Amino acid sequence: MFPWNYGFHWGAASYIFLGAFYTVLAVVATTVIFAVFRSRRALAAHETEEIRWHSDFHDLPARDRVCRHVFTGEFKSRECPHAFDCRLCETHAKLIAAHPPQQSDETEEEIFGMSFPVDCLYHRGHAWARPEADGTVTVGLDELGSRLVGAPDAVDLPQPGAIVHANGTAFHIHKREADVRVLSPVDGEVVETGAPGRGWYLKVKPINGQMDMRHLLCGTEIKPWLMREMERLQLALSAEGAAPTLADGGVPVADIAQSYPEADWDAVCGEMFLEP
Amino acid sequence: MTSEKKPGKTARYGMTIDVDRCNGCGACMVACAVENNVPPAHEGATDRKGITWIRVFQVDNGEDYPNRRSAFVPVLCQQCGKDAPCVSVCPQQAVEVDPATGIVGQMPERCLGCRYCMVACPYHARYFNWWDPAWPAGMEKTLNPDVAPRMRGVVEKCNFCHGRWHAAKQLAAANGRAIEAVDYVPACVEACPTRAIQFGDLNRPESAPAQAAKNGASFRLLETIGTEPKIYYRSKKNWVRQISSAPKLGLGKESSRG
Amino acid sequence: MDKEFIARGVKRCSTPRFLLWIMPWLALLAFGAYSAGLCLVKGLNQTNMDNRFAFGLWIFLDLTVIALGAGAFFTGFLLYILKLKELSAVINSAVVIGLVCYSGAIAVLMVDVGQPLRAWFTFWYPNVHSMLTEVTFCISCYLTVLAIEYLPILLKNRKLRQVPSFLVFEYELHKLVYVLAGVGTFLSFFHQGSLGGLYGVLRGRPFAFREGFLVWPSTFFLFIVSAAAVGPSFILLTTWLVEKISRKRLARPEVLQLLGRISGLLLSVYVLAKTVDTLIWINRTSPDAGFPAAQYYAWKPFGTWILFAEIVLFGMIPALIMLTPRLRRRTGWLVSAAAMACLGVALNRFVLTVQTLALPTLAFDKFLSYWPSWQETGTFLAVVAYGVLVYSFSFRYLQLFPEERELKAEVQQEEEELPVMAGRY
Amino acid sequence: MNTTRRDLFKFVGGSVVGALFTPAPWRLITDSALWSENWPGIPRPARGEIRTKFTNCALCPAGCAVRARLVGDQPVALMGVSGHPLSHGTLCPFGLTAHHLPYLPTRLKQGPAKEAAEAVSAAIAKCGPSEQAAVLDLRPGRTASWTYRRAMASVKHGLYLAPPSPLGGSAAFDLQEAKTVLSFGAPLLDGWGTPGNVIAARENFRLIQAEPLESRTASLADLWLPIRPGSEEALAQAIANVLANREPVAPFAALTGLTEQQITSVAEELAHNGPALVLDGGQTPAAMELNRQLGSLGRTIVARRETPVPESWKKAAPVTNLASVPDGSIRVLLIDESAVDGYLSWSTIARKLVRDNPLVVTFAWSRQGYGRYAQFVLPTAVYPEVFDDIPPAIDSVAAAFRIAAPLVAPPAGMVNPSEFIAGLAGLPAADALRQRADAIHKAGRGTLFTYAGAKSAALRDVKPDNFWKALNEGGCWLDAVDEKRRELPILPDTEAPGATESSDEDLPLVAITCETRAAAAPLSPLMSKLYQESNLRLAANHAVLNPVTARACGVAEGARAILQTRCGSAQIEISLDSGVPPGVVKVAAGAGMIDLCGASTPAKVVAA
Repeated sequence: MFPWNYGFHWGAASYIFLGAFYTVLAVVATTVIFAVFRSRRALAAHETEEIRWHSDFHDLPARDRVCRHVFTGEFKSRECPHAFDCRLCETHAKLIAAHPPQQSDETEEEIFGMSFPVDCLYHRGHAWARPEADGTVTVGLDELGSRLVGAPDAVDLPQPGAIVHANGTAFHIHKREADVRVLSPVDGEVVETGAPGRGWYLKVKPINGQMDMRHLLCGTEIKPWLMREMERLQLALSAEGAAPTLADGGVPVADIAQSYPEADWDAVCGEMFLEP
Repeated sequence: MTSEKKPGKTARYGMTIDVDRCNGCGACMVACAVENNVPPAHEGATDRKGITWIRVFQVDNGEDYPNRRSAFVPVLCQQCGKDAPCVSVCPQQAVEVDPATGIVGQMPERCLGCRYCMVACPYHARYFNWWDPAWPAGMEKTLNPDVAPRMRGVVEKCNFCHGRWHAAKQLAAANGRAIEAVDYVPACVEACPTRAIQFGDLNRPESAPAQAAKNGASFRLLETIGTEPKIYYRSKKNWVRQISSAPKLGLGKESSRG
Repeated sequence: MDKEFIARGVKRCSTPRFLLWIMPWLALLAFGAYSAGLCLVKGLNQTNMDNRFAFGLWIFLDLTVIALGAGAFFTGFLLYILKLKELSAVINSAVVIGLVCYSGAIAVLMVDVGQPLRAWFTFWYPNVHSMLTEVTFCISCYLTVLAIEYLPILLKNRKLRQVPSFLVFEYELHKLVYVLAGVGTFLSFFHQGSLGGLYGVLRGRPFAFREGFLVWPSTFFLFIVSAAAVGPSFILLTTWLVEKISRKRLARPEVLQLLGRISGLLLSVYVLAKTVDTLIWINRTSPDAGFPAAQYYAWKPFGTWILFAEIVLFGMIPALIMLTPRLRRRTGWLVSAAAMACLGVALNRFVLTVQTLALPTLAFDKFLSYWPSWQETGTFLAVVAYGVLVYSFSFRYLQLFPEERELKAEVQQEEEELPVMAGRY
Repeated sequence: MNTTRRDLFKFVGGSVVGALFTPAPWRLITDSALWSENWPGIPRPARGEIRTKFTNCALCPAGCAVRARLVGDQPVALMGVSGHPLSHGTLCPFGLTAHHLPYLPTRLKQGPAKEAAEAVSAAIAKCGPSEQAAVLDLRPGRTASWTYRRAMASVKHGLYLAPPSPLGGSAAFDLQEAKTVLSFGAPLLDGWGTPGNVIAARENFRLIQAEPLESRTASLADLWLPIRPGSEEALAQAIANVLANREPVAPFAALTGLTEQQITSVAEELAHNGPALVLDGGQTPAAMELNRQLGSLGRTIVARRETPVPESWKKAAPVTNLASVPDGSIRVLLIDESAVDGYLSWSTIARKLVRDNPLVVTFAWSRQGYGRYAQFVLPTAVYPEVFDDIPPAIDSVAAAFRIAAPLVAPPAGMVNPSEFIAGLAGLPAADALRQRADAIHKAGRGTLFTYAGAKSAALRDVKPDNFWKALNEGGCWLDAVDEKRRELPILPDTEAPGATESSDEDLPLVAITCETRAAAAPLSPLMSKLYQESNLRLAANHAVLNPVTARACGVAEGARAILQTRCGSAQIEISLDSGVPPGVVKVAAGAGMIDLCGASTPAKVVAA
């Protein structure tokens, strides 16, 4: 096929065949090179966390990807097209504009015996964010999340100065066989971390000015969301062979993990912390 | 491979084989092996794993004793003149038709041994080197210097004694002329004691195969599949001429010969 | 022990049990590797192939395995190009099956050629008129494509995913999988066809020779259709098998039924085309070459039953089963039909490779028989063992069935609800 | 300018890219295929000056003329010499591959020549009054034969033995003259006589082949009479009776399995389309009687003059037919197997030996022949190493003298049988061929044919030295034949073969050997093309049966079975062919098979 190969004859068929072959090869090679190029760029731009979240989100079961406006009954069913980042969502903006979020009457939602202060904004991965007066945001694990991990075996908090990304990892929690990441509800730089005795929290400073928290759940959304989360938890627990106690309206105990020693806690936590 | 394309000078080398003369002695088969450095059989070789560029088959009229009549049919590469089945199938152009002679050539040094050509050939004229070529100690001294022995795992076949053709061409060139069909004969033709095999240029009307092509008693193997073989067989016996066509049931049943 | 490699939320057997499962396959693979090694070191004299039966078990294996592996390209085509989203439930499994089939076929081909060190000659001196060139180019290209398609599945492994560059590359590559699916479809169409053309062009073998369209004989198209028909069937079959062996629900019945429906649809097209082709061949192509077709079926054991089995028993009947919604909904029927379809295509490949060579071409030829040697059989089994191993490992450590976890939960629920329902009534 | 590592990489990279635009890398890759052809283990043919030499083939009495192609001194191909008056340019497959014979793996490399000589002398000394020391010459008529005869004349109890031959060595069949040939199983077109001569004459005669099996000759004959095994004599008798208008014909016809009609028409053809010739595979008197009746003697069977020998050689032992030696009378037997004319079954030889402790010495190229039964096997040179003359063949009307001049030198350790035997009698043997050539030249008859120019010259016009030189270069002397004075041959007295026991109820089949050629001479490894890589010729230890017979014996295609005859048993591999008559086992002749079956014998096949 190459020059100086004796006895090779070129013909119209050769041109067609080899042309097609090389086109295919070129397309395949370009695809791979393109992917490599984009990966390198993404790595350089520290987009790993974002990509991990997108990839995880893609792998979530369809029922876990529902839009928050389904909780409020604005949609019958809708899959979130923006990986729970409502800041990018025009539909969300329109809906918010039409029906501004209502503050709940109470200061604290009591759901199944768990308290969800309404001054906090909630991430779908069971982290809350509370804007502080000094412009920082405190990030912590919500009640359900806390009860899921109970008394954790270990917690890896980021060092002050580390950057966290919304939907990226806030901190790691180890409990039994479970090793889960708690997703950060906000972007910013960690300025302070909580000590084990006082619950774990991060104090996050926005990198540039105002922190956009449109994507977090708040107010009246919290209750329907939590109802759904309890369903999910029940589903996850039953999938792992745990007895279906929650369905009867029972209150989750402080350390759920201990109540279901036979359940694959890694799977349950993965499910609940949006980590497939 | 340099192929001089001189208009009007191209030849179509062919053969005529008189089946009525062939006594099945096998001289052609061994002369071919001697000429082309085909090694003796490995001990595990059978008639289906051997290498016989020309192979004499014993054919019969399908009757039982005492009405059985046999004939001997040497089958070599039929040098298909049109759409040679082996040429188009070879994935790496190891099979080539020399436009100057019409000889279907096999380049063993380019063959990777896929054996597709063997499947394609209806005449079973192609042979695979199942074993490393080996000669008894000392016998390698008797190899023909004009032909390179082939390695294991490649296909080979009759090429009308390319070594002889090449030598004849060089001789003709030394004498300042182009090679002609009469300048050489393949080893089997030379060796045939009964002169049953004759060789020549089908483009020359006076050559033996060209004459044979016009002979009513002539036939070619499987003419119906359109490969235009350049080997013409000849027999006055009607039943022998039947072997040109497709196999018929009952012919050769329960027969181990041929 | 290897828990951290196993995807979250799926249940896999214990490591010792898994080792126990792969041990026999590893042993078989080792035996096969030894057989293949013998063939490579000592040459093809280790096989029972010969000058007349120049192709044997291995070519049959290649043709069959590649037809069965067609599920990879066809599912990819349906999912990514025709957007049949339901099939995403089995696409990963299909890719692994495709990879196994194609790499196995290529490995066997490398043993099958007499001079494996010269395998690159086909790329160096390609004869573009040869179907085998087309096959070689397309299969090697497609294997590359499959390997690239397999990469995201592999990199998605829980442990590997923790490496940021793997994670990112997987993500970026997966975004471009449409391109690969398209290229794969293009390549597959050609090599499935050219595998059919391999025998269809053999003017010298009137049993296999077919007329066609332009440079392609009819078998070219028949192979494409039959491979596309049997690919989904094979995925259906393997999914069912894996479900049975692992005792898990891996894909929704609707997905399997969809696969069955696609398979049945294409199979019926194939049966129709094959029938027309056979009639043309019996009445025109073969007699024109001087070979009355009846003659082929007079050599025992290859009687006309083989035509019947190919077209009706393993063609029409499974097609009808898979096209009948009532039967399709019954797993037993559906799986049996899929198995029959696979058998039918295997039989078709067998007829084309083995029967073609067994039949005489010259008037004084004999009907030949051939039985593979243990080295050939060993190499054959090595491919099977290799396939099982690769699939087993992939199934254990990679997410071949994305719906598995959801289905697990559903199954649990169903089981829980049943006694309650029973109590109500 | 500083050279950094980066610059170096750039330079190397640029060179690689640049090199791709030159022919070198592509050429190298392409040539790697050519090199792989010459991997170790694949012999490379030696190169050298291409030369041509002429000689005569010594493998069989046909003595076909040979043109050898040599690279340096090594023959690489043998071919016939076109235009030769005797062999007409033909060479059989055995002759075509004879240049491989020196390298046969089974060849004997050395032997106890000294011990053998001592043992022979001692045994001769011990010979009783009625016991003899004999030389069995399997190809009589050679110069070496004369040496043996001269030696045996001076050795005490000396006896010179020759195998039985149809015409006794002093007569020839003249196929050129014949118009109709009736052959009783003679392999006329399969190595009989001088193949080239037979083929040249074939156009002119009608061939009727009477034979139970359809041999190569039968398949090419104008008429094949498929007679029952062993009914040759009955057929001859029936034809004789038809010719003589005698009765009976029918009972003989019934024995042959032919119709009276067929026999009559054959007889008529022989009578009316003369001159006729009746040939015979063995030597039945009935066939000779037919020849006599048809008037073939003196027409198609003619006397042949002896090739001249020096006067001094005339004091020689007479030629004794092996068959006429009393059983149990030979104490010392020296067998010259270096030149053969066919293989005699060992039992015909063994019965002539004394019972107690006979001494058998054989001169052979391998242990596969009589070496299996001999105390001493002395290795001999093998054609084309031998320096020997070839007596005229059975179809050579004129006396001839040609020499197998060696193309390659024999290896060390070979024993020359004529020197060995002459040594026993204290005769010088070294110069015998030259003396014979001088004697021929002295006689002055005939012509010398030289091959290089395909020229014939009257012997009178050639000087003695030139004659000798020409003979050594493959020349051939042919005696003059007086066409007008065809002489009646003097035929040997042939005895009727012992009546075969026809009622062999325990041995219901008849074994017929074919391919006898392979048993007689060494085979080139390349003969595997005929025996192993194709089924053109039946390989040793293979047998062909009619499917009906096979079913009766309980054997199937490809099965191994035991062939039993009166002389023993052997393992055979069965193949089936409905062209073989029922009740017949067609077996391939090897030396062992001939020992077992002879030409044909009652036999039995049992499944192994």
